[in-house]
Amino acid sequence: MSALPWSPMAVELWLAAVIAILIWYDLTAAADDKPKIAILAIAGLLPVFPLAFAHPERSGAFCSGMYLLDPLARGFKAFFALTAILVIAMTREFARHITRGIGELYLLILTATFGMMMLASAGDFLMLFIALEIITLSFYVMTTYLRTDEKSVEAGMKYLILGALSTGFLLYGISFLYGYTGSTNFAALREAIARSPTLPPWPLLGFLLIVAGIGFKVAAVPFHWWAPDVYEGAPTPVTAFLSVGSKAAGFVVLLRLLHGVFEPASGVWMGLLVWIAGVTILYGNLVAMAQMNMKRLLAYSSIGHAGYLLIGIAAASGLGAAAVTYYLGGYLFTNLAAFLVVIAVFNATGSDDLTAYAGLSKRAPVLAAAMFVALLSLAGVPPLAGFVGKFLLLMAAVHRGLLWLAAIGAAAVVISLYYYLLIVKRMFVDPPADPTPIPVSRPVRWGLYGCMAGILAMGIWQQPFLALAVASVRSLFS
Amino acid sequence: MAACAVILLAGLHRPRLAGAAAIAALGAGFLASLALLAQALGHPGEAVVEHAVPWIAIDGLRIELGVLVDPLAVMMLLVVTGVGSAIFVYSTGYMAGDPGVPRFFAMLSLFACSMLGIVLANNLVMLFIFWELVGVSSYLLIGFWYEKPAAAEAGKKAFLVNRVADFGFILGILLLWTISGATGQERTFAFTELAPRLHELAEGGGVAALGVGLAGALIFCGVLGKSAQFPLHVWLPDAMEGPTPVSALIHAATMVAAGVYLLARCFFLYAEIPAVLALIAYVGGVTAFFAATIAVVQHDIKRILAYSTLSQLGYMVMAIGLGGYGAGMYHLTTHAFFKALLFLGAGCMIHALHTNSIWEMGGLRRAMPVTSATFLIGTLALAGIWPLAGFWSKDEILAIAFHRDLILWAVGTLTAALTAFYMGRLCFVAILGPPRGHHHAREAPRVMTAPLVTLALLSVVGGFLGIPRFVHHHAQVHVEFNPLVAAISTACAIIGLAAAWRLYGRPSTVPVLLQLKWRRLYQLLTHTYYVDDLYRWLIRHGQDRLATVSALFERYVIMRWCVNGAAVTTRAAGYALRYLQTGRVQTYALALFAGLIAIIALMLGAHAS
Amino acid sequence: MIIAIPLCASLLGAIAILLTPADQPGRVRRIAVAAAGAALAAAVGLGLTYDAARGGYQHELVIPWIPTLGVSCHLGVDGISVVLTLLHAICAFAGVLVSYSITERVKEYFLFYLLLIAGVFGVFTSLDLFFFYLFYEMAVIPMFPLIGIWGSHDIKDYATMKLTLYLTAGAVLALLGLLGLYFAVDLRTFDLVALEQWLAQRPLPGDLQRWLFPFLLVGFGVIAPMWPLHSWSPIGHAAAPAPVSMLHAGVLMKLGSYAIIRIGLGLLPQGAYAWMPWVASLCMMNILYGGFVALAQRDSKFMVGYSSSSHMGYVLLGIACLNAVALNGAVLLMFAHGVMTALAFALIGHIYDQTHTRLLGDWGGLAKAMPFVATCFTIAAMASAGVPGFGNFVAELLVVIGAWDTYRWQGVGAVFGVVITAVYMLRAVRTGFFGPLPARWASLRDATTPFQRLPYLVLIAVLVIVGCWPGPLLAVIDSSTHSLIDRVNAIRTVARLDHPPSPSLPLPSGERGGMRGSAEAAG
Amino acid sequence: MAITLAHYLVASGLLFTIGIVGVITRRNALMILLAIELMLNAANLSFVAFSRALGHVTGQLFVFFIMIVAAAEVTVGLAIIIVMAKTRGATDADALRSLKW
Repeated sequence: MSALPWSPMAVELWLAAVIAILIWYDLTAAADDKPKIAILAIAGLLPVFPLAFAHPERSGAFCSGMYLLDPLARGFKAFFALTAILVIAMTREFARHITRGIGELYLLILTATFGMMMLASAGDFLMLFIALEIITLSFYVMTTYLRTDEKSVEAGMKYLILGALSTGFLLYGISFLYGYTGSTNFAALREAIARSPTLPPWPLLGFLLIVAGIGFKVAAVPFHWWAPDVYEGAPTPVTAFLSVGSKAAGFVVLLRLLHGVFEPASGVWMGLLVWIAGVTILYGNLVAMAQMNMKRLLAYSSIGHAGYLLIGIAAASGLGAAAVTYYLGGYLFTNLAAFLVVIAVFNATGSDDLTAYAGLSKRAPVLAAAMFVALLSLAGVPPLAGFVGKFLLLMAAVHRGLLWLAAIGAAAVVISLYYYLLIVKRMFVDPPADPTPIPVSRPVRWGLYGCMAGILAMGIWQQPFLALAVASVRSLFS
Repeated sequence: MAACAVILLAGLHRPRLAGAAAIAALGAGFLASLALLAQALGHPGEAVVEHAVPWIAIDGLRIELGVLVDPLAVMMLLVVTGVGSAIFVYSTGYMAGDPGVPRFFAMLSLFACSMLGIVLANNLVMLFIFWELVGVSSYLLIGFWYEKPAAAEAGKKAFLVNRVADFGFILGILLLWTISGATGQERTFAFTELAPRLHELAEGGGVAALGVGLAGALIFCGVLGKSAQFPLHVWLPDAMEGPTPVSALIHAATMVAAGVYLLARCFFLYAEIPAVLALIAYVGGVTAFFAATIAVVQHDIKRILAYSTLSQLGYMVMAIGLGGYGAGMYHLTTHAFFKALLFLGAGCMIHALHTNSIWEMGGLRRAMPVTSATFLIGTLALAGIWPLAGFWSKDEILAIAFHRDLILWAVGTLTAALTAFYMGRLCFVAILGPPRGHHHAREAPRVMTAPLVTLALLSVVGGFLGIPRFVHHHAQVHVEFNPLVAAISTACAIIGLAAAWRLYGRPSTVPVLLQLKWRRLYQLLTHTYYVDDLYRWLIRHGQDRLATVSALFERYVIMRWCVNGAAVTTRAAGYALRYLQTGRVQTYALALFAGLIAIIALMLGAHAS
Repeated sequence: MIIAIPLCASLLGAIAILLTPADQPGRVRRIAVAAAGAALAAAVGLGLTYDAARGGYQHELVIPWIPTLGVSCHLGVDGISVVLTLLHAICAFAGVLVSYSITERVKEYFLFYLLLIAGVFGVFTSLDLFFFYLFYEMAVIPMFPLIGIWGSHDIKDYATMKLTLYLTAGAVLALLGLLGLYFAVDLRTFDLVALEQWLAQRPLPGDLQRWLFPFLLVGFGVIAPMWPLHSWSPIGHAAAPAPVSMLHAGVLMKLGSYAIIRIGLGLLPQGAYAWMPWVASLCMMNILYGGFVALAQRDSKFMVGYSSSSHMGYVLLGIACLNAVALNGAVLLMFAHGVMTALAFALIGHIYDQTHTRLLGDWGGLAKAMPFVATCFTIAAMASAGVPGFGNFVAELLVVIGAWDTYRWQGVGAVFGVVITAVYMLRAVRTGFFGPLPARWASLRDATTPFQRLPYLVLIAVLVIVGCWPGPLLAVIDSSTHSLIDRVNAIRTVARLDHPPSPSLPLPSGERGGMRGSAEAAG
Repeated sequence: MAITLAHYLVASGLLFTIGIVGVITRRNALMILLAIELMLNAANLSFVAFSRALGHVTGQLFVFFIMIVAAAEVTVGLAIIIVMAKTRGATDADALRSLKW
């Protein structure tokens, strides 16, 4: 540890302090003041950005390799902070549907964020496990937050059972790897694997169990079962957080493990990942076509997006990793914009059904425009962020000769465009069931503007973002 | 110089100037042509002007816009501008009061311009361009009264029949172009360059000669359409739906003559290929006879003239097919005079009586003396009565036929008799016969009769012009005046006229009896040998059925099965997969576990192997 | 800098419209006209300043964009694209003027319309494959709302979805080909000019070229539209509002053939050489089959739609011939057909706006009620039927002459196609415009004001000028097609030695080995 | 017979399997939670066994954390079951079928 007042764990320490203070505030503040926690939480998250990127020269492994502070970790800390800020802003819009304990919801968001930040820095399975559980436990509670809503409770229960099951897989897999190498440290593991890159059966079994555990997090087929039900049942901001934050967290781990630790054995797992990616893309996009509930549709579509992201993992190259990072960045703005609109529409109509979106362009042009941009970006239409992300992913696939995977990805673009455009059609062409205008509050409006700006910026002025993505993943391969 | 006329006219149809401007322009063209004639007479046998500017010049392809004025072109220019001017003048009277007059003259000018373009063109592509433009303007002019369904149909038919013919024409041009490269030089479309090369190739024989023959036959396809030769003649009678000056200009004097002109223009080509020449001659002969027989039973004055035109065109084509290049052009010229005269005369009658049927006319000799007189002159000229124009030119053709091919001579002579017969029928019924109908006929205004008189004059003296000697080709067949042939044909003509007088000169039941007696034949003729019906059947059962089948294939095979099928299958897959998500958390756990086991088994299996 | 104006003017126009309040349709329209006008002026300027004697790419403008991937915003035109840019500018300008008939949701309409225009300009002026593809997709997507919102009610839902999906499917397929190309060349750049120069020196292995080419051919062939991938197009035309059909048929379809020329021929000559016999046969289906289907149509827009796919067959044939004359013809036909078909759709739109029916049989005798429109439509029909005096004739003549040397029987088929075109076009004119005027149409209004007539007159003037005086335009086109064909032929003389020109399927061999580049792109 | 690492691993494997079968077959949500605890304990057993065989304590450290997390998970799980019992009046996992397809 350094003698300077700066610590490598500055971000986590700061966040822990913020959480502690807000717990105290929540306990003491009057009921009317509790919503202010949102503002305070956002204010508390803002310093994360400078802290995450401070002292770039002092990167490396700390706490005997448990804690890594490399560009990947730094980048994703900023990513999670941004996600959390937007989710908190969303939650404020959603707060009217939450009867009790709104302050604690914000706190749970913060603790989950805290877990994500730890996860981004995890350099040891122990750290990884703990960080993951912090996230998951927070999400179990958040999912069930609408206590009187049957759907919310059902979603929470399902998430808990399946989540715990996958934790079991993960742990069991870790134990095998531990038995094989005698260490839970990533660097040590990598060395051990580099010695025998074909992976003997025991560590291979452990590896597969771990993939299952992380695959569960990112909702990859066949570990995706929870996602549609939980996405649909959870409070919308939580769904948004799950779809962006939790998924990104899973991909950080995948990047670290597959592109870092197990990179020498890529010959073993590339084929598996190609299959998983291909099936996930197709499954998510095909079933999304058949959905009538917006949240459920976005859930399936997010399975599809996980499949796309897995292309980048499967490519097992610097380009693939950069593509994953870039894609996640674009996905953040895009998906959060979409869920913000979902909340605004739910607030006005009380429904998440696609029918509620009929004639939205007449009722609330801003919402319709934002949804339009978001959906097109999800589909991968230029000049939006999603296009560049998909472009990079397909590039990575072609680069490694994964032509069939690239072809599936390309075909799924068409499928996804179909159901996204059906929504566009509802919003822009169909007549509204109820022509009264939907009021759009200023935070929502500005939040949407911000997201759209992000989507467009990442779609048009790609170089700075790409440079950032490339820089963050570079440490994985060095 | 003459190109100026072309450009002037081309400029004309845009600003929609009225008739005066059009006449002035064409008149100027006529004067220019006269000047050219003077020049041409000074230098017999040579091209007077040849001048070209590049139109498309890219590597491997050079197409020029050029002017080639040789005696042939000069003669044709005179016919087009001269007869054209007369018809233009006439039109101002005929079309007076029609709201579409500016449009009419614009199109008429476009037509004249295109026609001159054909005449002056120095290469095949340019000729083809103006050839097509002639087709377009005739389409527009025939369909001038577009509200009349028959007129609109007729215009369409004319254009499409010509299109079919031009299909062959352009292929012929391309083939010729390709062949022209066989001598090792750059390929060319220009007439003056083509001629020597083809001669060289034909001498060489072999594949090239075959190609030349094929090209010649294909180009003749174009002639079939434009000059309305059998079996592509069907458009011409229908084209009578257009205003009468149009019929006169297009279907008598110029447009249909374009085909004959093309034959003459490409004579250098045909001179090398006797087999195709024979084909041409027989097509001409068949058309001449075939059309004349149909003309015998027509009732519509313009249709009679139209079939007569067909028949006369058959003569011209036959003449050229027999090698009588000069004779064909000679007949073309004289025919232009008297057929224009006849059409314009018929136009006066129609104008006065508002009917086309000869059975509703009659007694016009007194009511319309000028028209009647000139019409009679035209009739006699057409019938080939000495000393009128038709006699000399037709006789020259028959003399050549007599010399070359007796069968065709017989056909030609028989046709001459038929011609005299149906024209006699027309005159005896419509002009000399008793007045019928309720119309109070009046003589046409002077602006219409003046052209008639001019043309009548030309029909009388046209025979003394030495055209065959003026237009000259080294390969042409030239025959001296043959008194025997002349006597026979004149006799036939007189027999024909007499027969017409016997049947129609006075009230008689004989025609009706004949109709009943030879009903089959009569029906065959009134149905124009069922050629139209055959085409209609072909279109309905060939073209339209093919179109319907294609459309069904499009709708069911491509759209429904392939495209929509793929889409529906994909969507169905989505709906089916949806039910995997049962909602039972334990099913999920089982599926998750099963998936994991499957992956482990596969991976360990792969590992073991 | 003039090169960026068409693109930027339309993009800025779109942004300005976005910022204009929706309740000021007049201002929105004026902005759109100004943007399209500026683009037109710049495109004309480009055309005039293009130095045909020098040839090659001119007016180049390079802005490094994504150096990591080798992407730069490289704008520039050669003789082919300058002509197409001009075409697009003309159609876009006329389209914006015709769009004055749109009265519903004006702001959104012009926003999407200008985006569409910008996308197409982008494709024609980009010399970077990344931007090429980006603008290509960008041009496709606005079609969805444009047809979906303002289209004809009976078929628009189906048509617009089909169109968008179909075109996107083609685009992503082409993208795979482009990416394969990117990694096959050890240059790691998307810059077209750099790739061209590199490949001229070190052509890709023949097998790889033959393996990559179909991706581009089929991908871009969808929009071209090559038989049997054309079925999105006629119904798309039919459903779209008139100004959108104008751009769609006039310009959008040309993107495909342009891409095949620019990328397919330019970068993969040997692949092109191997596959072109197939294209030549398929485009026969376009020409003849498309013609016959057009003949069977009762709906004016479907008819013109199938006619377009039939005419694009000539363009494809011209490309397939791989000789300079035919390729010149193909490019000229892209230009001429674009103008002609834009004219036809604009006129049909004018009529549809008033009669609310597209069925030719329901019209009848309209020449009486709207003589100006009828005249223009007849002109369009004539131009389409390949009558001399219009650009189409010159172009089709060149294609046929070119085909005559390479694919003689296809050339004959193409000539026959002209006959079919004449049949259905004249039938349409006859049914729709000639004959007696039904009483119910007595109150129809013609295009009377100069402003209404302006777009039609502009288009007709262009057709006639090109038809009568094709020299200058051809010189510009030829300056680029020529060197392109020379490059292809340089390969071809080599190819002829080892691969006889038979339409046999090239076997994909070494598909992965070829793709796998040695250098890492990022990382 | 000495108890080797293999024995421990087999035992842990059995435990894990029993856990999974429990998760899949038991109706009651409480029983499912218990089955999951079995799975976690299987992991614990294997950690401890490996730790012992390898001769260092990392594995045992891990086990401590697992136990803590398992406790937290059960806590949350029980809370959710209570809420579920309140809203639906049942604790059967089968009853959770409103979210599907």
